[in-house]
Amino acid sequence: MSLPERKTDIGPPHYEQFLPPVIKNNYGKWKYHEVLSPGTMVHVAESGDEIYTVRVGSPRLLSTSSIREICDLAEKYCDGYLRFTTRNNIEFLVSDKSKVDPLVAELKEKKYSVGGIGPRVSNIIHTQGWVHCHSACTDASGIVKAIMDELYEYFTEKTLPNKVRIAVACCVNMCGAVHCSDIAVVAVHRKVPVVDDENVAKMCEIPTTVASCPTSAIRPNPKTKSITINEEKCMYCGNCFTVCPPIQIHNPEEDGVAIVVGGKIGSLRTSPKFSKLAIPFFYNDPPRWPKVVDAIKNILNVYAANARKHERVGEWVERVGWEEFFKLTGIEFTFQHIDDFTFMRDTLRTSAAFKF
Amino acid sequence: MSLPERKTDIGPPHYEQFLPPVIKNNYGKWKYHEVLSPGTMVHVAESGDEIYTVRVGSPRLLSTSSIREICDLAEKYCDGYLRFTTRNNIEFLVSDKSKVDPLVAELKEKKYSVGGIGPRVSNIIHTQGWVHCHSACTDASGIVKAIMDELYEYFTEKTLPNKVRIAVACCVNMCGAVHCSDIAVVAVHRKVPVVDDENVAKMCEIPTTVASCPTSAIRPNPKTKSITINEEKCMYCGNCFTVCPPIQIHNPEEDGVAIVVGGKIGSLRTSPKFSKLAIPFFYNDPPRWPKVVDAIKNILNVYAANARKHERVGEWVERVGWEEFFKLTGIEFTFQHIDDFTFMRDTLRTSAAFKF
Amino acid sequence: MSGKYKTPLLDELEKGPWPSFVTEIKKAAQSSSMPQMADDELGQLEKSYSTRLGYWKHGGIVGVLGYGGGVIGRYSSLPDEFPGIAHFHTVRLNQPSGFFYTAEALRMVCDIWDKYGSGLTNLHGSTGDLVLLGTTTENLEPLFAEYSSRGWDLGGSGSAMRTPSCCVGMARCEWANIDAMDICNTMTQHFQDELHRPAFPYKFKIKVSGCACDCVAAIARADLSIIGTWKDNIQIDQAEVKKYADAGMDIQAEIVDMCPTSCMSYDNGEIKINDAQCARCMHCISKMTKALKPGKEKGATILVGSKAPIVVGSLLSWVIVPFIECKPPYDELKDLTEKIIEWWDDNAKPRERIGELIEAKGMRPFLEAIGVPPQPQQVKEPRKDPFFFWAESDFKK
Amino acid sequence: MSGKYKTPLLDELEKGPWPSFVTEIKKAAQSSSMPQMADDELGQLEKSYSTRLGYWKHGGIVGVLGYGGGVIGRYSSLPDEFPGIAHFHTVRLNQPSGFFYTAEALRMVCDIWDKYGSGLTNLHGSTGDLVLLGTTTENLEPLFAEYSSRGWDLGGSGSAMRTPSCCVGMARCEWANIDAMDICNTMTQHFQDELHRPAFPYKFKIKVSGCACDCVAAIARADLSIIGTWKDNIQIDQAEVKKYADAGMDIQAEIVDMCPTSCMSYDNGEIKINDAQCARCMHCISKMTKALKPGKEKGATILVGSKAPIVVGSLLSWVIVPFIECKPPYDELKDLTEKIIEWWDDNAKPRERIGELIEAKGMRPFLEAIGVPPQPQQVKEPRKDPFFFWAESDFKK
Ligand code: SRM
Ligand code: SRM
Ligand code: SRM
Ligand code: SRM
Ligand code: SF4
Ligand code: SF4
Ligand code: SF4
Ligand code: SF4
Ligand code: SF4
Ligand code: SF4
Ligand code: SF4
Ligand code: SF4
Repeated sequence: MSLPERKTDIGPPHYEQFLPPVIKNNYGKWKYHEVLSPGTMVHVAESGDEIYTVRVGSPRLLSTSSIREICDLAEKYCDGYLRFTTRNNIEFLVSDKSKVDPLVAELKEKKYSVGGIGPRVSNIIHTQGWVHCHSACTDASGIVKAIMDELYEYFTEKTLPNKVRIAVACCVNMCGAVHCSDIAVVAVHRKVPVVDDENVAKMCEIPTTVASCPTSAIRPNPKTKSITINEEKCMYCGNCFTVCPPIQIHNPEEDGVAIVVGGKIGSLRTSPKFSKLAIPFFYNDPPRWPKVVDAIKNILNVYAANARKHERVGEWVERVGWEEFFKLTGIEFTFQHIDDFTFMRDTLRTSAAFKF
Repeated sequence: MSLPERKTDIGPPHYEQFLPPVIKNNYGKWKYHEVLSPGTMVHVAESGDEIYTVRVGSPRLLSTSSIREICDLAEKYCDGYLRFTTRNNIEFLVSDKSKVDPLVAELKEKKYSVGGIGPRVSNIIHTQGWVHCHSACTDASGIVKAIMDELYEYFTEKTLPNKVRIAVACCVNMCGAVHCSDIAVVAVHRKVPVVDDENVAKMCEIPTTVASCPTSAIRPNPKTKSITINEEKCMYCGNCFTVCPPIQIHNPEEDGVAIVVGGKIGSLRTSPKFSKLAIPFFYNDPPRWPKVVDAIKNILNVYAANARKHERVGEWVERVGWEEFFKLTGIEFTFQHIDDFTFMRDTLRTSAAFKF
Repeated sequence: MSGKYKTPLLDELEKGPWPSFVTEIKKAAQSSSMPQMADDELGQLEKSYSTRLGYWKHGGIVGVLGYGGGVIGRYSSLPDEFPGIAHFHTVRLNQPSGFFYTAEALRMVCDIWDKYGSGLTNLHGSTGDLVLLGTTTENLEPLFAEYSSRGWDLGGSGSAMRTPSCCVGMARCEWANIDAMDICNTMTQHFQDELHRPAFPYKFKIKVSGCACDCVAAIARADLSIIGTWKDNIQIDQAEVKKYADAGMDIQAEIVDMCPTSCMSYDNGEIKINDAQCARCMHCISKMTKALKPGKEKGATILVGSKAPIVVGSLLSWVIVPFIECKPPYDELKDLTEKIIEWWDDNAKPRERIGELIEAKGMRPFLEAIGVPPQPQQVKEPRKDPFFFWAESDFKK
Repeated sequence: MSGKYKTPLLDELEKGPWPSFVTEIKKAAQSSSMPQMADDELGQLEKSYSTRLGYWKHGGIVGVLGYGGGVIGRYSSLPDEFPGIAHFHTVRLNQPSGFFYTAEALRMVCDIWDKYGSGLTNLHGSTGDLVLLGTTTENLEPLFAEYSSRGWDLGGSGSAMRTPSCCVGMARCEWANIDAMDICNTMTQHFQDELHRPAFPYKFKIKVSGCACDCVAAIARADLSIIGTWKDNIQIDQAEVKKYADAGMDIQAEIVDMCPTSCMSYDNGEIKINDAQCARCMHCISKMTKALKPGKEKGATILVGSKAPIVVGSLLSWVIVPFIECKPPYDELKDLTEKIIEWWDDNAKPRERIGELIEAKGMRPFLEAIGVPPQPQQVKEPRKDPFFFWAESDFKK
């Protein structure tokens, strides 16, 4: 069983070999598109050629078996051409219009989630969680599954004022797009890390560890050759733990997740926006985090009922004001909502005009 | 010539003794006002009573002789009742309607500047300058006089889209309202202070001096028992000089003034705004600072020609965008315009949408 | 005018229609008992105009017995060349609230000043004081005796409460939601000790405006900004609305479309306001004063922290208490102010303003110390980054 | 499905309509040659679900010969309890630009993965890689030989260039102003060395979107964000405008009133645009794709600096070059990127992203180093405070 010869620095396969002929022929010459249903759209080229897209939800964490099943369908309906979206959905690229409906029919029969196109909830961008990451302060896949089950009809059917981008990050490293999402979940710690002096002394470079703290909460402790953390200053960001593992930040009793809202990425109408804190904390509540799911559904419903057509969550909130957001959603406003970090100056209200 | 007995902690005279009877009678019961001319208005009480105000520009720096002349007029036309505004204008409080026109006539005859009410340029808020302050990096009164001479008709006659508040500060301590003015002049240094080591060692507390620097440019110099300044870091703010006078910041060759625009204070329509840098530098050019005056007139004219009714300078600029402001005014955009101090994050553009 | 100096540069500034401060300096020498002061001021200023440099030394500490403030010491750095201004201190007289005077009172102020000073004044200083510009150290005590015996006191300077100031408010403005002048005067009297005897970490300024127009710039220039507002509905007089329309006002463009919350509409000649959505910004009221009036449930918004840019950049005041009732004797307001000052005094480093301190410590310890709960009105928007502090008390819930 | 562990908690997550990752983990054990990996992954995950704690150690450094990245080392902290995942490293395969595949290619990826790994994947990782989830140290070399010999290479990890990523662009989108996929692929190939051999201060990410919709989130998640735009006029097809109106679109409310620059008008069934005022935000075009098209003079805006919140708070990318032409072979773009990286590499501390470095040093040294002049497009608004630096060169003017 000799191995083939390895190559290096070849980079990824060139995309061209994976493009359906109709795309190759009309590359850069598309004229318009039309959304035909929540899971299908057609792009029409200047030449009149068409490419149909059938979009299907994916858990992102895919087994090779499932990938092969998807490949089977692609071969049956679209000459094997498929792609994934930047939000991890699967897209079948159908050149033959007559095969669209049969594909959709078989997908639905096989319980695939056809949808996600247009002004609705698309797939949730998420991260590794307990599945693979040492830094995880919650699981990501589980929360995502619970949310998408609940919001399912917003993926497959219902429309909203505009796209609603949801994300989940399993720690504040935020490997997903939580910091600029319409609605997102981010796992947070709430207790000062516990320092294992012996191992810190053995395994960590003290100056690097001290420097890793954004709030200067860490001081060297010459006695123990380890470090001490000033409880008053620690914001539980976990950066010290990333740099020096024996500084243990995980605390299963008091870890959990926060909900942030109102971010966006596109520059349409209003500038890209960071997400802002809506709910500072829910305890981790596996397997289905029901309170988190309820809270998200509530925010989504209030948005759907109040926003104008084409308004993103953040645009709606900025139009009506955050006072109004808290009133309409019934969410409690706490000390945690008031920034005391880098954006404090920007976010405190400097106007005598506001709503009660 | 024995002195009367001194009293302490009595506070200011109670304002009530200075109120005209019609004001006392209608205190808190005013119904509406009407601007009758650029320098006159009437306030009408629920009772139907009226108080007429005649406003006159003032250099703020007043001699007792001039004050007495004003008092003469007040006695002749309004029973001696007068006040000053928060922008240092003089207001004659006339209870007898028939005396308004004669007062205005006499004022005009005596070359008083009647005006400043309504959507126009009012008096310039300014500070001491070379007249009285050790910190002054320009003169304030001179620039103010030069500007007001040039904008005179905007005080006495012409209307603008809304009020235009101008201010002048003779150093970055900004004892005026420069930081929130429609258009303002602020004096700035551009060279690192020169340290007189001997006197610093004698007169200053080194730790306080080191701590005074916002950019941590100052380090103690144990050799000289004085301090050294890191040229790279110094922003010429002069705070060290305030705390320790032998750190000499004045440099007559390279000191001068900057022009800032777009600030406002009221919460009407849009939130109060800080002024932003329009032109980073003009050399001090006494006695009339002609380039400064021209630059302000240019900005005012462009504003007048482009803003919508009721829009303040900053509201207009924010609507059209700063790209457009620089284009319309023809002002050059420089490195100095890009914030690298406390508001850097807020002010860099984080959007793919802007005007060329 | 003694004409002691040739002042060709300054003379340029006597030309033009706006009143000239140069003329004022020249005039001061006429009436003051110490004409050399204004003369030498003029001479030194002419020199500054030609060299582009000021000639004042850092102020020394001068004052009147028992007070630590109210006088700014000032000495010329060229006392031999300009002996008349070897001493040239300013005296801050605490202005009457609202800057109201009678000719009689002002004359008296002038008479004393001509006796003991240069004859030059600022009506008024940026903080609000009636500033007397230029006297000597030895004249300070007699000057103070003369003024104080006639009912005038000094204002603030140094690390102290500074002279509070306010807009004209109820005295002549239909929009005043609070009695700005009474509040200003009451606070000034209440804090006499703090005003005259600097014992704070740095200066502390109070300004009071009757509404969101903020005619005294409270939100930008006061550590404690008190701004009048209301809670209930804007009062509308539809007959007057019609008159504005008849007079040619484009109500849709000028009023409705400029309302920041889009809570107004104009149909069939009537204005409707969804008051629950109104931010009470004052735009519509100010442009249609005969037709629209603030509501009847009046009070103030309390904001804290504004200041000039030194050291960490300019600050505008931050909303702390969205609504507080403001009725004499203003106990609630006094009490709140005392708590605010106490926390600052206890925690600030020297030369640290309260806005800077709050920035350094965060809002929470401040709000907890003064007993104010967190409220959405305190922020433009909630925090962006997921770093937030938890206190033991939060876990008990 | 071996059923080695009882997983009552995870089984709850197989209920409901959305596809279940739990089912996927169970399925992986079916086809992988190492079913114990997915089995033990499931077992450990169930344990995490009951204890609310993860059981992964910090990653050690593992990889393939000659490369410093592309593999994330991962070890269970309970290797005795879950031996199948004692090693559970992830391999990042560099995805083809635009995430296009054929069934054939994907099958091949799966076959090799079943042979050397757990059978679990992420399609795709947040950076864009095709992530292979869970293998052992000794399998890395053979796995790499198999993939690379078939034309697949590893993506980035560690302090290196990270796998660039892009939107679907010209392949299937009528709004692409630049060839996002070609640029992405070209940059990936150009920076192969930087990608595989970490020698930077920290990670450096590139993302390319064809227009301001930014479907790959370049502005929020890339150190270098390349976003397509145009310079000339929006192309309008008035006949299609009419069709939208006929179809019931409220063009005034949905398009004109939502234009951020108010540069549009709609009269007599025609849309007019004052293109000089248009910010090219894409709103109108995206909502009326048949009637409106970007202009013809196309290029990209270059932005720099976005990142997640650790350590100093989230950053969005900042506009550096408002407009740059983007035509193959993209020399100008490559050159600019190299200069940007060089400045960062020369100046950054370890673990300092370029956005953080620019914040620390200021824009000026950065712009000067890369030879880009100051332009109003780089700021939302000019600076507020009067503290600004002067260089010697400024005085020569
Ligand atoms: C397939 C995909 C690109 C890819 O390379 O994979 C894509 C494709 C299209 N996007 Fe997108 N967008 C895709 C991710 C994004 C993202 C990135 C993200 O979500 O992480 C954004 C930025 C979101 C944000 O602002 O937070 C994005 C913001 C938009 C917008 C702007 C929406 C708005 O008004 O704010 C449009 C325009 C529109 O919807 O009218 C748009 C429009 C489109 C169009 C209509 C473009 C076209 O003519 O083909 C495509 C189909 C629309 C649809 O799905 O509704 N696309 N689009 C991505 C699909 C993700 C998914 O599976 O759901
Ligand atoms: C007399 C004075 C108060 C005092 O106690 O002295 C005053 C008096 C009035 N102000 Fe004021 N304002 C006075 C300083 C201010 C200031 C403070 C400043 O300039 O430093 C502001 C904030 C400016 C800012 O936002 O930067 C101010 C912002 C306003 C506004 C808001 C204008 C806007 O639309 O942005 C109004 C409403 C209006 O003009 O429609 C207003 C309206 C008024 C009214 C109409 C109120 C009334 O019903 O009496 C008064 C006469 C208006 C006029 O002068 O045009 N007043 N007003 C001050 C006169 C200063 C002067 O001599 O020019
Ligand atoms: C006289 C006056 C200017 C004027 O021409 O009107 C003035 C004059 C001085 N100010 Fe001021 N300030 C005056 C109002 C202000 C204001 C405006 C206000 O109060 O509304 C400000 C901005 C608001 C604020 O407080 O931030 C102001 C911000 C400063 C600062 C910066 C303080 C800061 O925290 O940023 C300094 C520097 C200092 O205290 O060392 C300062 C320092 C000074 C000193 C004492 C100079 C010094 O470094 O020692 C000046 C003495 C000048 C002289 O020789 O006469 N002055 N100063 C104003 C007081 C007159 C009065 O009592 O009515
Ligand atoms: C696998 C992936 C998440 C996922 O489920 O998709 C991931 C996983 C990890 N990320 Fe990430 N990051 C991943 C995309 C991101 C992104 C999103 C992106 O690239 O668009 C971000 C936010 C954007 C950014 O770069 O700022 C991101 C921001 C971080 C950070 C914070 C970096 C910062 O400067 O703020 C860290 C912390 C660190 O580097 O020490 C981090 C660190 C990590 C580490 C290596 C944990 C660590 O501390 O060593 C995680 C390894 C997980 C594991 O065991 O598999 N990851 N990480 C993503 C890479 C897959 C791929 O190659 O396609
Ligand atoms: S967000 Fe945190 S826990 Fe989740 S994958 Fe990234 S580094 Fe790991
Ligand atoms: S968790 Fe963050 S804030 Fe707390 S000590 Fe560690 S690095 Fe500092
Ligand atoms: S602004 Fe500066 S120079 Fe002018 S009075 Fe105030 S402290 Fe003096
Ligand atoms: S002028 Fe300002 S920045 Fe420069 S050394 Fe002095 S205190 Fe520091
Ligand atoms: S702040 Fe309001 S109440 Fe006071 S004078 Fe101005 S408009 Fe009138
Ligand atoms: S006060 Fe301001 S927010 Fe309220 S209705 Fe009038 S314009 Fe609108
Ligand atoms: S970013 Fe623009 S060009 Fe790329 S897919 Fe999205 S809409 Fe199309
Ligand atoms: S692209 Fe945006 S700014 Fe330009 S016309 Fe369309 S909506 Fe207006």
